[in-house]
Amino acid sequence: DTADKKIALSNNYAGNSWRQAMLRSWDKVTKPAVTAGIVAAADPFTTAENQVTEQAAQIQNLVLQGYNAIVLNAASPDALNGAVKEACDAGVIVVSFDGIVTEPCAWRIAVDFKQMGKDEVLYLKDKLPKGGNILEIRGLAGVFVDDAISKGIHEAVAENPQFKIVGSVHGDWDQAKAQAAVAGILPSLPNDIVGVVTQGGDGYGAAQAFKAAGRTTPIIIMGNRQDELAWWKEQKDANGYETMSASIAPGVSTLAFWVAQQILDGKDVPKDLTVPFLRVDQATLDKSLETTEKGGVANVEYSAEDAQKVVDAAKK
Amino acid sequence: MNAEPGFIRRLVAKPWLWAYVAAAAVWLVTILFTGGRGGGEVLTAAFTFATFSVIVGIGQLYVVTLGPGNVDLSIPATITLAGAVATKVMDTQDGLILVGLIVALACGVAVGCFNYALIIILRIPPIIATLSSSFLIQSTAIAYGRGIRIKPPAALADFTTAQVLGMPVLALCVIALAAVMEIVLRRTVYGRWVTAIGQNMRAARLAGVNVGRTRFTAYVMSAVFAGLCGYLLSGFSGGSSLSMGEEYLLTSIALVVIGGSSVAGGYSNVPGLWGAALFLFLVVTMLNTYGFGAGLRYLSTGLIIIAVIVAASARKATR
Amino acid sequence: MNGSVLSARTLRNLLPALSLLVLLAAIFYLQPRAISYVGFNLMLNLAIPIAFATIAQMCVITVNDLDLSIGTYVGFVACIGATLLSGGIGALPFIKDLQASGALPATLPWIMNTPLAGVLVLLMGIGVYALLGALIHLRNLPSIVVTLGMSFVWLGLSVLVLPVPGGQAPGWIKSLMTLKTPFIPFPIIAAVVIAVAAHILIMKTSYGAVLRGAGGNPKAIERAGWSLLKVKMAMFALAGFFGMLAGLSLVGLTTSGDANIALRYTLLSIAGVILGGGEFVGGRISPIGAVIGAATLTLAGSFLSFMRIPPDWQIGAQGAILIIVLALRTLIDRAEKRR
Amino acid sequence: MASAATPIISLNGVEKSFGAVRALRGVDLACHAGECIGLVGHNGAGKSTLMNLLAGVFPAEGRIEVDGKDIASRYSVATAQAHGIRCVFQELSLCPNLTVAENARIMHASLRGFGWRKRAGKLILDKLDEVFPGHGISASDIVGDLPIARRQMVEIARAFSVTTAPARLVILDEPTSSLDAHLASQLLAYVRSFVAKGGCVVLISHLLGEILAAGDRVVVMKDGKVVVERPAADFNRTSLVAAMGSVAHDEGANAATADTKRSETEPRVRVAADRQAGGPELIAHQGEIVGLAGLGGQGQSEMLIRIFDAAGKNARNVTVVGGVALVAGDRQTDGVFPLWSIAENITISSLRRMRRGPLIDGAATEAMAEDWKQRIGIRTPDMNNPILSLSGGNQQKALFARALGSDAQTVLMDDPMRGVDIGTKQEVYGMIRAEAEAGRTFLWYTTEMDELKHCDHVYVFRDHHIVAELSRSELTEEKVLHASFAEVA
Ligand SMILES: Nc1ncnc2c1ncn2[C@@H]1O[C@H](COP(=O)(O)OP(=O)(O)OP(=O)(O)O)[C@@H](O)[C@H]1O
Ligand SMILES: Nc1ncnc2c1ncn2[C@@H]1O[C@H](COP(=O)(O)OP(=O)(O)OP(=O)(O)O)[C@@H](O)[C@H]1O
Ligand SMILES: O[C@@H]1[C@H](O)[C@H](O)CO[C@H]1O
Ligand SMILES: [Mg+2]
Ligand SMILES: [Mg+2]
Repeated sequence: DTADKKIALSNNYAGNSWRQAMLRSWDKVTKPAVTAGIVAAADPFTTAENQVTEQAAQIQNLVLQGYNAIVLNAASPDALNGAVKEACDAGVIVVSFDGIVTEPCAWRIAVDFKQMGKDEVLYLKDKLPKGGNILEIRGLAGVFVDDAISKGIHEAVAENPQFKIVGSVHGDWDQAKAQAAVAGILPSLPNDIVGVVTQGGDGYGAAQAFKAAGRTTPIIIMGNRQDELAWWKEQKDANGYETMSASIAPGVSTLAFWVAQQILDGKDVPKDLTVPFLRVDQATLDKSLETTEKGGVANVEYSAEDAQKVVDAAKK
Repeated sequence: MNAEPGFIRRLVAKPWLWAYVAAAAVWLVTILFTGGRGGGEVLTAAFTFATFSVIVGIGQLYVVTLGPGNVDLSIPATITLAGAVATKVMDTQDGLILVGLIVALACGVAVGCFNYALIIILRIPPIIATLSSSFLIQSTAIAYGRGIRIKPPAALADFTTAQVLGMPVLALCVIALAAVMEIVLRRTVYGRWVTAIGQNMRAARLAGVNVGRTRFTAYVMSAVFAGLCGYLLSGFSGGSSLSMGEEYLLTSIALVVIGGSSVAGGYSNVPGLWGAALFLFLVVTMLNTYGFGAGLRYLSTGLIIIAVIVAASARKATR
Repeated sequence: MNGSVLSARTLRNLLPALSLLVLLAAIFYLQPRAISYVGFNLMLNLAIPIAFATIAQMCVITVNDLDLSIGTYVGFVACIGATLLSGGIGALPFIKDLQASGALPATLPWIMNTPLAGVLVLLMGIGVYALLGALIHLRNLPSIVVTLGMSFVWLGLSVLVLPVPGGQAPGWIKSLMTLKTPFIPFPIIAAVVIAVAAHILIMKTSYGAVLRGAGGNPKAIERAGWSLLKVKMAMFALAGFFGMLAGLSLVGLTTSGDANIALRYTLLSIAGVILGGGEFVGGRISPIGAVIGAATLTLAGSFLSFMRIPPDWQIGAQGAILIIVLALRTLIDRAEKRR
Repeated sequence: MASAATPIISLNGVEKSFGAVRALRGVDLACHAGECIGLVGHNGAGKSTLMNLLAGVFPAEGRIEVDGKDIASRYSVATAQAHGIRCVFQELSLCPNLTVAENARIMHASLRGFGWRKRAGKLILDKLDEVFPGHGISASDIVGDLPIARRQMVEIARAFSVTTAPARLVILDEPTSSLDAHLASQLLAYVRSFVAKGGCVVLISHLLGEILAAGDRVVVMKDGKVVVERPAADFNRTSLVAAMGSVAHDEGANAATADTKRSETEPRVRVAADRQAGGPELIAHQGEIVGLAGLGGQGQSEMLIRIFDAAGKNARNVTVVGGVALVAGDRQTDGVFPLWSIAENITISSLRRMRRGPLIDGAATEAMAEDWKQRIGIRTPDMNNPILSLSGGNQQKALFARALGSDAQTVLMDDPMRGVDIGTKQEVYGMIRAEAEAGRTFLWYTTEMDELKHCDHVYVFRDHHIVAELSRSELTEEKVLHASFAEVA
């Protein structure tokens, strides 16, 4: 019974649509849970700036406030270990997701970002068996998600030498930034770019940059943002444009919530859980776009039962 | 040196020259990579993106000119707020373009008034006042739009992406704007007042300068330009986003100082902004083109900035 | 007349401490158990690196300059602390990759595992700071641009050292930073030691007077026969030194490094100096005030978290609290003037 | 030690140029122990430059001998100090953010180690007690909090105080410009006793009375050269002025003579009487020159600032009709825009009426600058040169030009003649008189009795209150001094 338990969400950044969708999902799922008396509280907290130190302080404050569990989207996989360890020592359950932490006392709900990168290249291989030149748009330097996705992409390209990465820029998961970076490097790139591999939040910017440069639009892998999907659909309707889209579903925060609740309930939950990333294909595009709100991200939210299934699968 | 014709001597004496020299050098190195191919397109892209930084750079420049400690850190948040509010108000309708512009500028006016109220009524140092208000503005933007990306009206998108002969129309407009603001700084009473305050606020007051109104106007102007930038940027990049202003914090300050204005205030020039904006964009492009990884890219960017400022100072020393 | 000038000044000097007390009272009201041994440990241990960074920034502000690179420098030190300083060159990720791929043997010669490499690099960091001071003075450069450039340099170096967050802080730093001192929580002791040490160094020593004088009237210092070059170098080296302590204490708390770990320290340290009663120009600074300013900023975060603001407004509330703390000072200041 | 006949320092044919300006064109000067050299000359004659050279601040061409040895090539501030050569510069050289004691330490490198602060405090206070008895300064005062006169006193005392290096030659560059008559006489008395004990002083002043009273030898400079060098006893005021190249004006020739009855009309400036102190109200009518007298720093400047701030507003207790302009005395903090040219500094207050459309009319500002260069005699080849290239007195003239050139009906003058040479002063007095006759009102804070004689009406300040009101016919030095010192007397 967890009716008297309090769960907090510690979030390091709220400045993009993915994070906003994540916070909305949290609200949507936890509010009814609180009303239903499943837990006593499920409060979200966001730091003002995307900084490890600020989040470490936030975690410490949450411990002081007597939360029984902290659901954590971490600014850094390692640098919060000190604060996480202190929380564990104080008897607080820590469940990390998306931005996971390496501290052994915490639970991790990981998405295989590396696999996501690989899948992007494999999709291109499918569509373009002859291969060709591709452009890579990376995320924020020094953050492990960026490194993991990029590693996957490069591994897959190494395995498929018909592809060649002719340029790599950092778009910081921000479409305006991605647009500027791509616009800058495009003129120096060969004319026959066949694909753009991305990390999410940057596909639309890339498309704009190609359009502004007057180049034919290659296959740009999208990142599930509504504007990306909408652009894709527009192209699809106009000229049959085909691509794929993948990202972690912001609703993973709700899975983390249920996992934390189950641990508090005394259930045995393995420390490492993996969830698949959410992928949108040509066939599922229309439906995904329909269910994604304007300015949001394609999403799945988890119920207590969904969470139970994920846990059971991991135990096997 | 004495043998030089007067024109060249005057040109060399311009503090903004080095920003352009650096930009040109970086451009040459970039197109060296491709053997000259794509040089024009790189410039087009540079002008396209420099435009937005220059718009906010002008406002920042006026604020920085007001003297030590004066800086506007709320520019990014204002860009975001204005972009969000404007796109929502326009709601993709071409007929509402003007309304959207007015709303975006009004956001700027409100932010500017709020900033200056903190500075003057509560006597909070500008750097902290504008930082604090930027948090409030960011929250307002989140609460207002929750990051909703609404497409800009088609006419606005077309205008912000239009080109003539490879030159972005918007860039041409902002070059004109920069020229006007340079004239305001040098040749109007207001500009002189700003510069006077930057050198010695007390002396300015005692020389009859209306210090309060002049500073107020500068802070409002900075926020209004940020609002304008947010409006145009959301038109250009297909809607507003919560993070759209982020990069303009460091950029706006960097433009002012690399452009040859004094960070201590009292001595500024607008032309340098364009040189610095082109330079900053081209540096990133050059390093991307040469395939530098993030680490080396940051490192080189830093070293290049320092090298430019040292080179500019060498010119001053030999003058 | 003399007496009233003096008391107004003392009161102004007391303002930072006063705002801190008000904040503590508010925290106590919201969350009584925060005001306890454990509570202070949790709320204030991250104030230690901020306090060091604030003192570092203060050194630079003393001579009328501003360091926009302190945040990335602290991050750089943390990255070095989590790699070279704990396991020597062998602890660098790319060496480990080489080992994993078999290009390097699994056991490395001792010279590649000695933490001395870390010590050396950190000393070089301080040296770079001193050189920056010299460069800025000799070329009469605006410090803001130079340090803006340096912020990219440090960030680049950090990313090169640690492309992905990771590494391990040396054990001795970790245990020092989590020391459980009797009765008084370690962060409080540390803050007092930092404040007193910096106060003695800058406010009490005879050379400290020269250092501060160089901010008040550099020409006068030069005319009295002192070398402004040495002063600038000394102040920047001090900044590098305190920045290093900030990075080391930070990595001791976080236990591992991250290039982006302390970007925020640049603005925080400036805010800390100002909250502590320092001024941007004229060499008017207060080390004790700066440490109090750092503590205030840290506690402001706790206060907000205890307030349970709706998510949309959590960021804004941090702005509001900064405004309130500073407005409080203005009010007291005004009341004093009216008296 | 060299013999008494060898000068402490001697300069032979030294030259110094700042770009195109030849500030010194071959100067010879020897300073001997036991004498006070009075150095005079018009603004920009090169006096300060020469003193900077003596103090080792910047290098020069020529021969510099210290104690008989030529050390021109490696002469520096440190060498100068080691040989006991000290300088009180024209522009104050204290650190405003430090205490009085800490400022003493800046000068004396040997004040270090445990307890240095106490020793520094004692050193400076002892000297202050000696030079300016009853100075009212404490060692822990922050210099920036002190009024300018006290700052000047601290700097003077610091120059005379001795730790390891002796004080053999002390250069005083216009030390009395911010001191009132009382403090100035204390200083001159100390200078005499210092010289009597074998020290040497170089005293620069535009108050010729001081030079004649304290100097043993007078050196007159003109356009970067020493033109006359003779014992002080050979001079009187008139001959000294003649030697400087100005025609001595008959004392008070320009001064108002008749005691005009105060106008009954509504005054331009009215400051209500202080209710607690009960003094008179301050009134200034159109065309009047109103003096604010008293010792230095008794609230006169604050009164001017109050009036300045009240202009064009509904201020309590202060009514001001029409615009005001102010001539700052503390030009570093209140007057000069250091990054600007002379022309820009002069025209800043008049820009609003020199517009063509929205833009400033460049021709008009240039004309105004040139006009004032002629009218007030600013010594510069080009008004577009930076203001800091001007000598101190010439900077002050530029500030005068700024205020007189504006269209303000009332001009406030905050001890404005600091560092202005005697010839120029006479011209400015004339200008003020003429402007007053044309209807302008002047409020003039001055610590010099001679200047009060130009006023139609005088208010004496003591401890931030007006304690006496004297009309032109009532004005005597005794009455002013009496009111200034009432409590002491
Ligand atoms: N004595 C002073 N020293 C330094 N700064 C001052 C001084 N007095 C005022 N200021 C600064 O000058 C600015 C303007 O103050 P002031 O009240 O003179 O405004 P103002 O120009 O008269 O405005 P307005 O005419 O619109 O009322 C303020 O930022 C204030 O902090
Ligand atoms: N730093 C400088 N740069 C350029 N010119 C200078 C500089 N310092 C002094 N001068 C010029 O050198 C000349 C001598 O100036 P100096 O200050 O020695 O005069 P002064 O006799 O002390 O005058 P005053 O009585 O007004 O103080 C002046 O023409 C002045 O403009
Ligand atoms: O944190 C999120 C996710 O990691 C996503 O994969 C990319 O965008 C970032 O903002
Ligand atoms: Mg005013
Ligand atoms: Mg002089």
